[in-house]
Amino acid sequence: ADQLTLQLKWVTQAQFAGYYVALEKGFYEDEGIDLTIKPGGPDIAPAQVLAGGGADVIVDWMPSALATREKGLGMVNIGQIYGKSGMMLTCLKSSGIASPEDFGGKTLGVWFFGNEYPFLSWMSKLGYETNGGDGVTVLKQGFNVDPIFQGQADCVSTMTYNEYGQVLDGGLTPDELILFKYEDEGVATLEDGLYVMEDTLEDPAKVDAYAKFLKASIAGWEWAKENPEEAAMIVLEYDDTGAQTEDHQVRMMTEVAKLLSASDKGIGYLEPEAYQRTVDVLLSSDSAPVITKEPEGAYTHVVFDAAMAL
Amino acid sequence: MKSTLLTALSVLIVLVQVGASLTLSEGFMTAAPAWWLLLIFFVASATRLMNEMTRWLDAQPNANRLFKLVVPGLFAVVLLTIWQTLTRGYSVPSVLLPAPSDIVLALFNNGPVLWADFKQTFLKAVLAGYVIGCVSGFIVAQLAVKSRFLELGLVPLGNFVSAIPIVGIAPIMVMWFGFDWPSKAAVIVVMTFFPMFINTLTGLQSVDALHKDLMHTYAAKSAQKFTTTQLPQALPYIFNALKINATLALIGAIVAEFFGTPIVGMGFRISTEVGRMNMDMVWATIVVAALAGSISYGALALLERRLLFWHASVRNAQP
Amino acid sequence: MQLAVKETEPAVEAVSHRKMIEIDDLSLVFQTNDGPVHALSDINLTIRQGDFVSFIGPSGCGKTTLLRVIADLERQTAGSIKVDGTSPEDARKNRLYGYVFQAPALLPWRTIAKNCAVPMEISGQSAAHQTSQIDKYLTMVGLQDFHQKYPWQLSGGMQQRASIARALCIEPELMLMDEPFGALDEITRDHMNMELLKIWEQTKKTVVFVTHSIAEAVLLSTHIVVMSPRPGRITKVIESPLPKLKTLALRDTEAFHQLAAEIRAALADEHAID
Amino acid sequence: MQLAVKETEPAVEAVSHRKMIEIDDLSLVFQTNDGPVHALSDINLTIRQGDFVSFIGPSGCGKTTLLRVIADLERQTAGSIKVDGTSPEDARKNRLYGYVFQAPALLPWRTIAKNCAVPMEISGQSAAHQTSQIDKYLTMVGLQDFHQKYPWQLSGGMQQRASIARALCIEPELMLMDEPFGALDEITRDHMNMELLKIWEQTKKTVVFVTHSIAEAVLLSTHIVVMSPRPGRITKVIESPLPKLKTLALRDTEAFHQLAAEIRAALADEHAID
Amino acid sequence: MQTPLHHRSWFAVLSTVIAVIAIWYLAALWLNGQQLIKTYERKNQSWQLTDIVQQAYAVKRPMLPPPHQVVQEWVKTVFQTKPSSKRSLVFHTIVTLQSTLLGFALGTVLGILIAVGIVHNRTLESSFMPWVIASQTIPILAIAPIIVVVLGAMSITGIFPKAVIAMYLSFFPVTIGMVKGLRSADRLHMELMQTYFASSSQLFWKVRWYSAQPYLFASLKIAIASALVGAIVAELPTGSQGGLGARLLSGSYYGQTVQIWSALLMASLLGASLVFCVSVLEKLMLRKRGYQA
Ligand SMILES: Nc1ncnc2c1ncn2[C@@H]1O[C@H](COP(=O)(O)OP(=O)(O)OP(=O)(O)O)[C@@H](O)[C@H]1O
Ligand SMILES: Nc1ncnc2c1ncn2[C@@H]1O[C@H](COP(=O)(O)OP(=O)(O)OP(=O)(O)O)[C@@H](O)[C@H]1O
Ligand SMILES: Cc1ncc(C[n+]2csc(CCO)c2C)c(N)n1
Ligand SMILES: [Mg+2]
Ligand SMILES: [Mg+2]
Repeated sequence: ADQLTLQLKWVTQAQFAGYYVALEKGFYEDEGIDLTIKPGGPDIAPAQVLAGGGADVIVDWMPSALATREKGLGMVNIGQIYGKSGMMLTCLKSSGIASPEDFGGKTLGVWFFGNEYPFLSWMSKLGYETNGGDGVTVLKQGFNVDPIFQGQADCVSTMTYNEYGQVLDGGLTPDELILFKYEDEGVATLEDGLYVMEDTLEDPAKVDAYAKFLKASIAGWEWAKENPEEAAMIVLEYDDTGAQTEDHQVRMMTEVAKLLSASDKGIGYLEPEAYQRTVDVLLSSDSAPVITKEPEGAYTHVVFDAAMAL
Repeated sequence: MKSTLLTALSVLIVLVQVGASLTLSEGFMTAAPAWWLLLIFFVASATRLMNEMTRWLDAQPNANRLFKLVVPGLFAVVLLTIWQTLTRGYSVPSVLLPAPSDIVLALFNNGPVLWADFKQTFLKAVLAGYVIGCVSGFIVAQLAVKSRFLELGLVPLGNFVSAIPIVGIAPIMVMWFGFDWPSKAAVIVVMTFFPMFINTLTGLQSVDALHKDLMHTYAAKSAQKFTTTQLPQALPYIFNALKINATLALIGAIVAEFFGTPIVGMGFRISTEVGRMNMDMVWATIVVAALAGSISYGALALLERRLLFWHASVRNAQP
Repeated sequence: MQLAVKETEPAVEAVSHRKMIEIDDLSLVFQTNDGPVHALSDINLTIRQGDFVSFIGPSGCGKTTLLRVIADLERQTAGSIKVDGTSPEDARKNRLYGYVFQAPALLPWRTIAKNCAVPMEISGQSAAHQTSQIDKYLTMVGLQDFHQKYPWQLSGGMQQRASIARALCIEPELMLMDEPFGALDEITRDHMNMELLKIWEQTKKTVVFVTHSIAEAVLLSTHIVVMSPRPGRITKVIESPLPKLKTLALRDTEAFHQLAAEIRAALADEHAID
Repeated sequence: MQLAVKETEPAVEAVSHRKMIEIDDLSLVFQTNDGPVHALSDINLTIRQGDFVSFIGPSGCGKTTLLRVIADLERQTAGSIKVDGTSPEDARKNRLYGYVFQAPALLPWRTIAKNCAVPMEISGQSAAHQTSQIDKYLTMVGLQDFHQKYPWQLSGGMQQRASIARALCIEPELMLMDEPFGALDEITRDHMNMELLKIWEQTKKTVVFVTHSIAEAVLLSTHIVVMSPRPGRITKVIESPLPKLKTLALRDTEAFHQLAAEIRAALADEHAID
Repeated sequence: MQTPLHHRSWFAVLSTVIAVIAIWYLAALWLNGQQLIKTYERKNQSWQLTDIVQQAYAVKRPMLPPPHQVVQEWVKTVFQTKPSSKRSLVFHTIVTLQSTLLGFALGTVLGILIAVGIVHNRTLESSFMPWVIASQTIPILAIAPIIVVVLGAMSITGIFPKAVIAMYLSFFPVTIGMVKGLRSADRLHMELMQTYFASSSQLFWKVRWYSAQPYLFASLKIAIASALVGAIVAELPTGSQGGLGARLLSGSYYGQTVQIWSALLMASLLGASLVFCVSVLEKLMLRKRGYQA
C-alpha cells in the first residue's frame, strides 16, 4: 500500500471529520492507502512540516498557502474541501458597533499564525490602520474567546463552527451580539484545502496515490455530512487530549457541513472563480499586501480528475 | 617555525571555508561532495587555532578582557560556517532553516520592528517583572529570616512552588491582567520570586557561625548584624538568583505572549512569523533575545566579580 | 582524682580586688543525636579583677565551652555564673569583654583595618577614635603595613594577630582569649606573649586565657586552671608563685621549670591517649 | 648574617650514607599580582639517607615551599635539586616519598581505614597487604578503635594522626612531614614524637620534618635547618650533638637546653616581628 | 525546653496553607464576583450581594476557581476516571512523566559529559562555556515547534522531540553545578593525589567525583523541575497529543479554567514529587558515603 501522511492545520476536531471518518471506515485502506494523520497545534505550521518532508499532504488555508508559495515553497492545491469561509468577527452590541464603519478606535481580537491574512485584507479594504494610529487596535487573540467576556476586546474572531458556540456557551445571547461574516463582507477567502509539494506531481505514482487519497477523503466527508453525530463520535475517538465534548463536536460537524464545497463536481473540486476571488481579495490590500502578484500554478485539477476517474 | 607555518595555513583554510560558504551558489554540496573535505580541514584548523589561542591567553594573565572573547567568537564562527555551508550547500528550504546570512540580512532589514518588539517584551515586561520579582523575594526573605514562624511556613511552600512549571500560569495571568505587558510581567514576578526568596534566605542563614558569635559578643543590633555580616555573606547567593532569574524572565515573557498579546513583542513576532513562513525573521528575533539574555547575564557576572572580589569562587576562578 | 576545689575556698583569688567572675556548681550538657555530652560538670571558680587566668587541658575538656559560657555564647544547664556582678548577658550588653576566637573570624570583604573597626562601629565610636585605636593596636601586633590588605592576603598567623588587635581596640575590662597564639610560630608567639603581658600590666585588665602550651600558661598567668575531659571538669587550680612582672628570661629559672612540671603532672594524671 | 653553608661542605651529613637530597643554589620566586615573592633564595642543602632533618623558622620563611619543591609539588625558578639521584618528578613517579601535609587532608567520604588505603589502592597493592598495613599503623598512632569512623567524627588531633598513619602505610624511603603535630596537645604530641622516633630508628628511613617548636626539633632531629624569611633562606644548619637514641627524659638535660638555646639564638638573630 | 507552638514546623506549614486557601477564596470571590456583576449590568438585571457570594463559587468559566472546585475536578479526573481513558489526568500525567524522565536522563548525561569535558580541557572551556550560558537565553518555546518539526521531518516523533526540549532545559543546571563541583575538589586533596602519582582517572574517581556529588544533587533537583517545564512547554505546540501541557492548552482553548487549574495542580504535585525523589536519592547516596541525614 502507498504510505501517506496528512498534517492537519489544527487539533483533532470535527473540522477534520472527513479524514477521520475515512480512516475509521477503512476508505483509505480500500483505496490501498496507508494514511497517518498528524494533528496540528497552535504553533505547528503545516507548510513547514510539508517542506521538511514530515507530511505528504497538508490541510491549509489558501491565503497562507499562497503567501508561502510566494516565499518560494512550491506548494500546490490538489483539492478544496471547504467551499465557504466560516470566519467572522463577533462584536458586542454594547460596544456601539453596528457596521464596519464603527470599527475605528475599537479593539479587535484576531488570530495570527497565518490566519490573519483575510483580516488584514479586510481592514485594508476598509481603510483602517492596524498598527495603532487612528485605525483599529488589534489583539493577538489567544486560543479562546475570553477577551469578549472580560471586556478586553470589543470584537473577537470566531469560526461559525467553533468559537461562536463558545461565545454562546459563555452566557452571551445572540441578541447581545452582532456578527460580521467574511462571506457577507465580500472578503471571504478559501479555507481548508489540501496541498502537496509541486515537484512530487511530476511523479505519476505519487499523483496516483494522491488521487486515491483524495477519493477516499471525499468519501469520508460525504459520509460525515450525512451522519454528523457518528462522525463527531469518531472524531472524539481520535482526540488524545480528552478535552473535546460530544455536544461541541456534534455542533461543529453540523456547522462544518454547511461550509463543504457545493460545486456541481462535488466536494474537493476547486472552483477557479472561487480561487480567483480569494486571489483578488489578497491582492487588493495595498498596505502590507499578503501577496504581491498573481500566483501561477498554485492549484491543479489533475489529482481531482484522476480521483474521479478511479 | 613549522608551527607558525601550520598556524598560517590554518588561518588560510578558515578564511577560505568562510568565504566559500558565503559565495558559492546554492546546492554546491549536492553538486560536488568534495567540498566536505574542505569542511573537515576547516574544523580541524579551527580547533587547532582555538587550542593555540587558549594556550597563548592562559600564558598572558594580564591580557585585556576583550581578548578572552576571541576563542568563543571563533567557536561561533565555526558553528555558523558549518550551518551556512550545509544550508546553502544542500539548499535546505529557508522555510525549515534559513542560512545565517539570511538571518543577518533580516536583522538589518527589520531594525524598527525588532526594536519595537524588544521595547515591548524586554524593556517593559521583563524589566518590570524581574525587578518586582527579585525585590519582593529579597524582602520576604528578610521577614522569613527574622521570624522562625514565617521561615517554617514559607520555605516548604517556596520549595513546592519552585517545582511548579510556572509557565502554566501564563494563560491565567493573561486572563487576569489583560493582553498587554503587565500580564507578562506578572508571570515573571511569580517565576523569579521564589528563586530569589530561597537563595536570599539560604544566603542570610549561611552566615559563618563564628561571625554570628562575634556579632553576638559585640551585642550588635539586628540592623548592624544585617549590614556587617548577613548581607555580604548572602551576596553570592543573591547573585546566583539574579543570574538564574535573568534567563527565566525572558523565557517567561515569551511563553506568556503565546497566550495573547497586542501585535508587538518578541514572542508575538516569533509565533506570527513562523506562521508566515518568515523563518529568517524568527531567527533574527531569537538572536535578539539571546543577545539580550547573554548581555544581561554577562553584566550581572561582571558586577558579581566586582562586588565579590573577596569570595573564594571569584578569587579561585580561572584567569 | 576528684576535684578538691569546692570544699576549700575558691582557689583563684587576688587580694583586695573585686570578683570579676563567679561560677558556682555550673554544669553544661549538650543534647546531641548520640545522647547527652557532659561538656562541663560542677565547675566552681572565682576570678578577681586583675587576674590573668589560664585554662589548660587536653582537647575536648571544655575549655572553649567554659569561656563561651562566660561570654554568654552558651548557657549553662545547671548552676550559676556572675560576670562583674551581673548575668553574662548583661555583661555582654554592657560590652564588658572582648573575645578572641580560636580561629581569626575576620570578615573577608573588609580590609584588616576595616575589620578592626567593626566593634567600634557597632558601639558607635567616632571615626577619629577608630583610626587612632586601629593604628595603635595594628602596630602593636606588627601589622602596621597591612592596613589595606584583605584577610585572605595574609598568612594564618597574621590573621590571628589581626583578630587580637580587633579585640584590643575596644580596650575591654575583661579579655577572653581562646588559644589566640595557637597559629603563631614560637618567636612571634614569644613576642605576642610579651606584648600581652605588657598591656595587662599597664592596664590591670582581667584576662581569661585558653592554651595548650604549658610554657605559655606558666609564663603568662597568675592562676592556672587545669581541666580534664569526660565530663569536662576542673581538676586543679594552681596559683603561680612567679613574680607578676615577667620576662622571657624567666623561662630558664628553676621556679619556672618547677611550675611547668607541676602542671604537666596534673595533666598527665588524667591523661591517657584516647 | 650571611649563610656560610655554601662555602664549607654541606653541613647536613652522616657518615657513609648515600645522598638522599641534594639542593644547589636553588631559588623560587612566586609571581603574584602584587609583584614577585622571593619564597626561597639560594638554598644549598644535602640530606643523606637515614638523616632526620628539621626545618625551623618563622611563619612565611619558606619551610613548606622547600618541602614542596622536594615533593615536586612546586618547581624551582633557579638552581637544581636531586632527590635520590633523580629529579623530584621521577622520585615522585617512583613513589619514593610519603608526604604529611600541615592539615590532615583526609577524604571526608571515606572511613579512616579507607583513607589510609588510598595510596596503596593507587599503587595497586593487594587487599590483604592493605588491611595488615592499616591495622599496624592505625594501632601505632592510637586509632585502633576508629577504623570505621569518618574523619569528621574525630577531633583535629586524631585526624592528623590518621594522616600520619596513611603516609606510613606505604613505608616510603623518605618521609616529608609538614608540621604534622601542630594540632596536637602537648601530651599526645610527646607520645607521637616518641612513636615517630621509634619508627625512624627501626627502619632507618630518611625524614624531613617541618616544625615551629624548638623543643620538638631538638628532641627529634639529627640536623636542624634554621630558616629566615624575606627572602626565604637557610641561615644556619646545626648538627645535633645529642645521642641518636632519644627519650623524653633527654629534655631535662643540659645538652638539650643548650641546643635549644643555640637554635633560639639563631632564630632571634634574624627575627623581627613582621 | 519546649518548642513554642508557632516554632513547630507542622503548625507553621499548616497555618501557611490555611492562609493561602483563605486568600484564595477571597480572591475568587473578588474576581468572579466582578465578572458576575458585569454580566448582571450587561443584562440590566438587578443583583444583591448575597447572590454574588452564592454564585461566585459555582461559576462555569470562573476567573479564579475556588479550591474546592479545583479539587473536585482533580478528584474526578484522577480517581473517578479509568487511568487508560484520555479523560483521565493520570493518563496525561504519565505522558508528561515519560518525556520528563527521558529528557532528564538525557540532560543529566549530557550535562555531566560537558562538565567533565570542560574541566579536563581548557580549549573546550574557553570556547564552549560561554555558549552553554548563551544557549539558555534562547527562548525555548520559540525553538520548540522548530525542533518538533525538524525531528518530525526525520520521522522522529512521539516522546523523543519533547524529551529533547526537556533535555535542553535540564542539561544546563547539571553542567553548571557539575563544573563547580568538579572544580571544588579540595586543593589539598588534589595535591595529595599528586604525591601518590595518581592518574587523572584515579583523581576523578577518588576525589573529584565525590567533591562534585553535593553540587550534582543540588543541580539535579533544579534539572528535574526544568525538565518538567520543558516537557510541558513542548506539549503546547504539539497540543493534541496528550500530556499536562496539552491539558493546559485545551483548557485555555475552551475557556475551561477549572481544567487549567487542575492540570496545574497535577503538575505541581508531579514536580514536587520528582524533586522529592531526587532528594531521597541524594540522602541515600550521601548516607552511603557516611554523612548523617
Ligand atoms: N555545640 C556542641 N554540641 C555538642 N557537643 C559539643 C558542642 N560544642 C562542644 N561540644 C563537646 O563538648 C566538649 C568540650 O568541647 P570544647 O570545644 O569546649 O573543648 P576544648 O577544651 O575547647 O577543646 P580544644 O582544645 O580541642 O579546643 C567536647 O566533647 C565537644 O565535642
Ligand atoms: N602559591 C603561592 N603564591 C604566592 N606566594 C606564595 C605561594 N605559596 C607561598 N607563598 C609565599 O611564599 C612565602 C613562603 O611560604 P611558606 O608557605 O613556604 O612558608 P612557611 O615557612 O611554610 O610558613 P608557615 O610556618 O606559616 O607554614 C610566604 O611569603 C608565602 O606568602
Ligand atoms: C493560534 C490560533 N490560531 C487559530 C485559532 C483558531 N482556530 C480554531 S480552528 C481554526 C481553523 C484552522 O484550521 C482556527 C483558525 C486559534 N484559536 N488560535
Ligand atoms: Mg577549644
Ligand atoms: Mg608551612
